[in-house]
Amino acid sequence: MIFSLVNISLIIGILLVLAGIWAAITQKNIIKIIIGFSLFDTGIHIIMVALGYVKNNTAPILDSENLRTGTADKIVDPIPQALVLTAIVIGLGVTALMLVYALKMYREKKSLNINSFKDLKW
Amino acid sequence: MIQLIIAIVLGMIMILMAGVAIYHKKLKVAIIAAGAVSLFASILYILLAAPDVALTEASIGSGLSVVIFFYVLNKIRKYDTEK
Amino acid sequence: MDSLTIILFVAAGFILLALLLALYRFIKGPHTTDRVIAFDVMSIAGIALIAMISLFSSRIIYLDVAIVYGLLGFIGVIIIAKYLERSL
Amino acid sequence: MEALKYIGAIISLFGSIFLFLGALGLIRMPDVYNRIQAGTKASTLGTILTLLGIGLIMPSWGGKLFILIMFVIITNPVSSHVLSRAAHHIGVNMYKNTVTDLLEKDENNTNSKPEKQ
Repeated sequence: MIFSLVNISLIIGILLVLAGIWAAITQKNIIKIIIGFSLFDTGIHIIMVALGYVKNNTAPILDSENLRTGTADKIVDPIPQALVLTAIVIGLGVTALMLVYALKMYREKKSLNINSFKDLKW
Repeated sequence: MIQLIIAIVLGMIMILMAGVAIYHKKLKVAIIAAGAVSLFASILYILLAAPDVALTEASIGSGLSVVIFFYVLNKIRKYDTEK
Repeated sequence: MDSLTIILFVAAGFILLALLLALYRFIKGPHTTDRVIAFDVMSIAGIALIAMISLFSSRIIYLDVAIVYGLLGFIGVIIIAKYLERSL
Repeated sequence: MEALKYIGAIISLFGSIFLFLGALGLIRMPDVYNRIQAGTKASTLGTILTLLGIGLIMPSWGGKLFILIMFVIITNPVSSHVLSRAAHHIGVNMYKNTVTDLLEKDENNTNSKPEKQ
């Protein structure tokens, strides 16, 4: 079956990664480049979660309803979810650091165009 | 069955929003579109049976990230193409 | 597939159509305020869609995501309005 | 017991139709303020009806759904109010058949009146 949930999620994730790389290498504005990196992050996270999905199984969280119906062992893989949970928080830190650099560069030259930063040291 | 239809519609919306976020001229519209991509990725995580990742993505990708972007955009307001 | 499931599927289809119409207004809208309204409507429809998915898979734990979703969409709209009003 | 589930499904269907009509008004209305009106009022009613129908189908989920409904009732009018105030403040043009503008009159009165001390 080509149209399963995992395949659709993988296609969405790969298209988002390509859109992020395209934004990072073709846009001139620094804020647009940072938005491109953010899209790249989201695509990578979707791919990693989709690789751990098992068909017809539920979330790996135990509650009373789950124990009563006896479906506590039909769960998806929890390891990629834990990895992505860490990666989202670190992605926020990286985005904030890039934004602070963009602010310092704007205060130096009063411009956000990437072509106006040509010298290696200023 | 309905999960597949929801996933396909969410994927179309996310790809179009990414296009808006890359190619729109006003920076504030681009930032709102990038927040909307995270908002729909959160629904896709619920379909993929990962509610904890969906919680984190909805709170950080769509809440805190938009706040940080607008805080920086407030300091470089002269550069944003107004009106 | 009984008639109860079919009614719920039609309801989810209407919510998806609402999302697509709001997307049209987001892409076309002439002013920034139009786009913010479209974002608001999309986040409200997202709450209803998450509740529908939670009903289809019959796990109560997914409803927590809807609560956080509503809170963060609200804060996002407030921040954008404060930025447009130049009082952030 | 079975009839309650069908009533809940019908209420949920009505709620999603209200959401769809709200998004349709977002396209059909002529200016920003009318779009705020259509998009926020109808979608609030639609979300409340949808959550109420789900609560009738699954009665043991009532607590969380009640919290969610109260949350939507509180936050959604606040966001639409703040948004329309910001749109009026940055000077978005109104539709040409608009009759009255009370906020404009109010702000002019408070600005022209001299301060007390």
